[in-house]
Amino acid sequence: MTLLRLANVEANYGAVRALRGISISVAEGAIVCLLGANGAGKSTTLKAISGVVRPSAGTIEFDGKLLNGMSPTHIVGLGVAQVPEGRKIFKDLTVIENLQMGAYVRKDARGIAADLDFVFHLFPRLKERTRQLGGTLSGGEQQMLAIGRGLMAKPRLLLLDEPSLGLAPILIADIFNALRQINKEHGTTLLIVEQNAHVALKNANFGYVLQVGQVAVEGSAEELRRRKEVVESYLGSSEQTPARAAS
Amino acid sequence: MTSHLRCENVTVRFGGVVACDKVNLDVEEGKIVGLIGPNGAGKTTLFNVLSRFQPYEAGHVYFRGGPVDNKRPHDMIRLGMARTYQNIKLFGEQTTLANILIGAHRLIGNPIANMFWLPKARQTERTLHNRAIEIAEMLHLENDLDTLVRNLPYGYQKRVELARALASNPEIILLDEPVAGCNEEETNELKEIVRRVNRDLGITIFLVEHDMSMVMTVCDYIYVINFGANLADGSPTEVQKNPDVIGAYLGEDYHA
Amino acid sequence: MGRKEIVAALKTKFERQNQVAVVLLFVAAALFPFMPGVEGWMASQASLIVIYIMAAQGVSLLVGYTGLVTVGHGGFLAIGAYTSALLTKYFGIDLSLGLIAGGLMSGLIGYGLGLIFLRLSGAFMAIGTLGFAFFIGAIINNVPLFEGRTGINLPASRIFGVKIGDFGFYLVAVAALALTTLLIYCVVRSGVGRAFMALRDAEKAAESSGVNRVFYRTLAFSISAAITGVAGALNGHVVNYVSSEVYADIWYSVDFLVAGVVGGSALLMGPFIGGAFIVMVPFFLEKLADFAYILKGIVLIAVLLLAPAGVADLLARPFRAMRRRRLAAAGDSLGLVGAAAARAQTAEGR
Amino acid sequence: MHRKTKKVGTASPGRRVLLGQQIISGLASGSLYALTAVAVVVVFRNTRTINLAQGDFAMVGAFLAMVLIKDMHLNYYLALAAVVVACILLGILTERIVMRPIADSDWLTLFTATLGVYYILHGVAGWVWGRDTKAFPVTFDPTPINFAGTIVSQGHLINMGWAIAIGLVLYVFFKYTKQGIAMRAVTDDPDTAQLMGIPVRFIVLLTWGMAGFLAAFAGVLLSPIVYVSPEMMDQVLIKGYVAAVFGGLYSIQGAIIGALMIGVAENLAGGYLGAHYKTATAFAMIVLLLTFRPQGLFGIQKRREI
Repeated sequence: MTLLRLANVEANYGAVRALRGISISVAEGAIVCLLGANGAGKSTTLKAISGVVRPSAGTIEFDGKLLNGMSPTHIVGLGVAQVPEGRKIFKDLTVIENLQMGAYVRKDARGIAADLDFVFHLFPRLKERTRQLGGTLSGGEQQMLAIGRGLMAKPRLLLLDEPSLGLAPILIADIFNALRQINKEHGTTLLIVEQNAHVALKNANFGYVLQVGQVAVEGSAEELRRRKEVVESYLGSSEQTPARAAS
Repeated sequence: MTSHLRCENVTVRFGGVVACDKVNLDVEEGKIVGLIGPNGAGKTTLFNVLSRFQPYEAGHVYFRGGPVDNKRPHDMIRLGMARTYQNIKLFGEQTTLANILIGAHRLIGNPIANMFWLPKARQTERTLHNRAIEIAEMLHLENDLDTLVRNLPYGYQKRVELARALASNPEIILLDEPVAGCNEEETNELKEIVRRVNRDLGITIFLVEHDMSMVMTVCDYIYVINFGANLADGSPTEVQKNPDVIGAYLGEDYHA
Repeated sequence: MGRKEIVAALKTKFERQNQVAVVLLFVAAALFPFMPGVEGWMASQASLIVIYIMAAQGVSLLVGYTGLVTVGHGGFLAIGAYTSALLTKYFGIDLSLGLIAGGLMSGLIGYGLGLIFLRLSGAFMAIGTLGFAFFIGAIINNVPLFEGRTGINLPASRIFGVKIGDFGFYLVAVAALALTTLLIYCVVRSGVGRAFMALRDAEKAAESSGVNRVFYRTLAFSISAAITGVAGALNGHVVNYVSSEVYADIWYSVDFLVAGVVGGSALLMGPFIGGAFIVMVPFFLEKLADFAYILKGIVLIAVLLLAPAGVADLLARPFRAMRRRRLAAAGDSLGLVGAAAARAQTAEGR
Repeated sequence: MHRKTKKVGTASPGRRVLLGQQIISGLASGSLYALTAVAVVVVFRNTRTINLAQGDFAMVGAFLAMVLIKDMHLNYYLALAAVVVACILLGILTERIVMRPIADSDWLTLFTATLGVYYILHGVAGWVWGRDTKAFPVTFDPTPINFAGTIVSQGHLINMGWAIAIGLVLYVFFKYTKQGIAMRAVTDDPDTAQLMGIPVRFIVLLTWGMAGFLAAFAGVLLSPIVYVSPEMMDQVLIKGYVAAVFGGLYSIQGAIIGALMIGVAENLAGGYLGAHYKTATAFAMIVLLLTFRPQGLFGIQKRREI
């Protein structure tokens, strides 16, 4: 069953036309990744889903409901949470307060307590630091906190924007292990934006490669790992290599 | 083969995070040199180091062999270095012409004389004006000279930024992601302009760019950094084939 | 003739029209005392408007063109007033010298304040300048030289040795305003003005274009303070009396800012409209001071909501649209792409 | 033109001043400045607005209290409660009617808009209640208490008690309630707060409500000291700004410490240098502070570009 469907979504980001007709769909329970070089429109896609960027054309449907024009608060309430790029931890809030803010839209105290336990079970290091200020955590811990904060909204769909950004390879593996665990144990659907195509494709079921605001390639993770367009979308096509370089 | 802009073991720290770790690079005079690296690799930080916005705790920057560690941003333009910005920093409420003229600021002479429109200052103003128009023509902006910059399409704004940099009569221009956010057509146009600036005006160009088609087609030489440190350098073909570079971009041991 | 030349010719023509309009305004202002039925007190009241316009010009140069905020120009008004007053009292100097001295002293202190507050921006700058105005107020209240609330009585003004009355004074004030207007016109059109606006719109880009932030910020502060200082010197002589009762009042500072914002601080005509507004509102509502307050507040908020660039901008819109149409027509007549012409939202008329 | 406010804090008896007494009455004035300073900080850090109308929220509150107590003979605490509600409404209305439509404007626009509100409230108060200064009914026993040799006015003690109580309420609100934490989250990063589903607009409304809440107490508690007039809060407001800058316009604790320091410093200056220097002290402090530590005294870095 399709949980999220974007059809021909266009959006502007300041003066830039960031999305030029994106169509993707995410099946319930899947891990889907959006790949592509910087500026391809990956982050804008997530922002459009969360309602922070208003699409200028196209439709975004979640669980059969149209998200276009809904407030971010409403969208989070429906069960779409986001872990933003660069973690964006509330630096002056403690770890526990950060997690509470993730659950802002919820009212079920018991469910919140249960999810808090799950987050601490997933990331025991956060439990040791509940009273510490978010800004004093290390990069890896901040990423864990950001994911935990996203989970506290009890999302059916969790959007992750570059969870591996700036992390050492060993930490990246930890983070993705946790993400797989979330997917398996909670049944949370994941839509992950990644620059690190290798890690993303190793963990995802399906992937889309964006290029200048459009879907350039799509396919199962295994298939994408074999396609050379993926490499080219990052490093440019070698056919284009100019004669000038020799001069 | 002379070095135009060089940095040696530059290290920058933000709190506990090392943004640049003993980075070395050398921009050769008259060439187009590129700097690439994955997101968060420290490219913009390094760029800010070179244009002297960013202090660094170790290392040196040399301009034509002379140290410029103690220069301030507005000094660099007097040495002949101009730059552009990743997220366009134009004077949006002013016209294209005014924006280009600001680029020529270092040529206005005595500001007090200029302020009172003394005869010599008027002469200078006229010269600057004419030159600004010439630059606009070269970048195909001549029909938008009196348009407010914020009303211009994105690709035009990028060109105004370049025009502003050119107005200072620079010897080297630092371009921070000149085609970010541009469509294919705009990208191709800018590629051509960058080549022309380099070839016809003999201006050295150092650029940071994510768009690989741009980097690979216009650059003579490329530096790659990752996690704030040098990863590789070489000609575009060399860099493209370098397994370390592929790994840095697509993940460790990515087998294409 | 290509489009470029046509557009340039049109722009020169528009500019001339602008200049002619401003000159006519000043001629009309100079003829005011010679109109039948005009009495001395009217000239004094008109002088007051001129003084407010000038002070608002000082504030607007800083706020509108440089992007720095000041809520402390009442301090410069006081510095100008007391400098000229003390020189007149103890050395009997001519009004012309008094105005120059007031401007210079104010400019000098403005330079110092600009240096002190170099690192401040926005809210911090506002609070700092407010503190400055209070500080000046405390000094003129407490240092015996300034004679506090008792105040200093001044002899009747003399210009070039000739004693002048209300009418003469008014003409001197108009002449001084013409000079400050010319100064601002020159400054904002020059490379220096471009540097000011560049710092306002994108500080970093301005710096990397070679604009020395320290130099131009302090320069802007000095010119702005000097203009308000001249206004202060005039303000002392218009009633031939200065006292801390008047000059320690920080609400002057706020009034000048309001004048700039209401009129439109980035337009040459802005302070004229704003300054007149600030003087005229309490004048017409003298018996209803509280309504004057309410009216000021409502107008201020209405301007911010409806015409954020000020009333002068609102009034200039139809003219600008007309010019744009003519420029576009000039482009079309040469078969130029319509898009470029349609975008040609020009910024003349400043 | 229009500023005849009595200086805050009681005058010292003669030349023989007791240091302890000066300090305590300074702390008492300071704790009332703190109410304004905290409101200035809270509004600024969530909306980038320097609220010039903060003092007038309090002034309107003081007039209302006076009417309720003197003319309608309402119980002091009931009157206080009514004033609190009225001032909160005033804050909320200001946000909804004036500030929200221009919320995305530049800093100066927001600042001058609150100036407009200032003018309107000033005018309305003068029109309804008159320009002259009015006495406020004193609700406590005016005889001072001898406290281990230091003579302390009961009014001072009561005011300090109130200030401490309000401080505790704020502490609990910011530390333990969901909306309080959300308010801090919005301060920290409004964009991310929005992404978490926190309704930023509502939080901003709440912020202005809090400004009203603090103003109500500032107005009612200051009234017996400065008396009631449309200009009663002008000086206090400016000291509130100065105190807020001590915390870099960001830190509540910094603002409170700043307010207490100003209260004590100006009282000492008034006692030892002469009453004239009392007001000048705060401004000398601000110019010095901004010259040497523009980011505030307590090492708080500026978070947002302003």
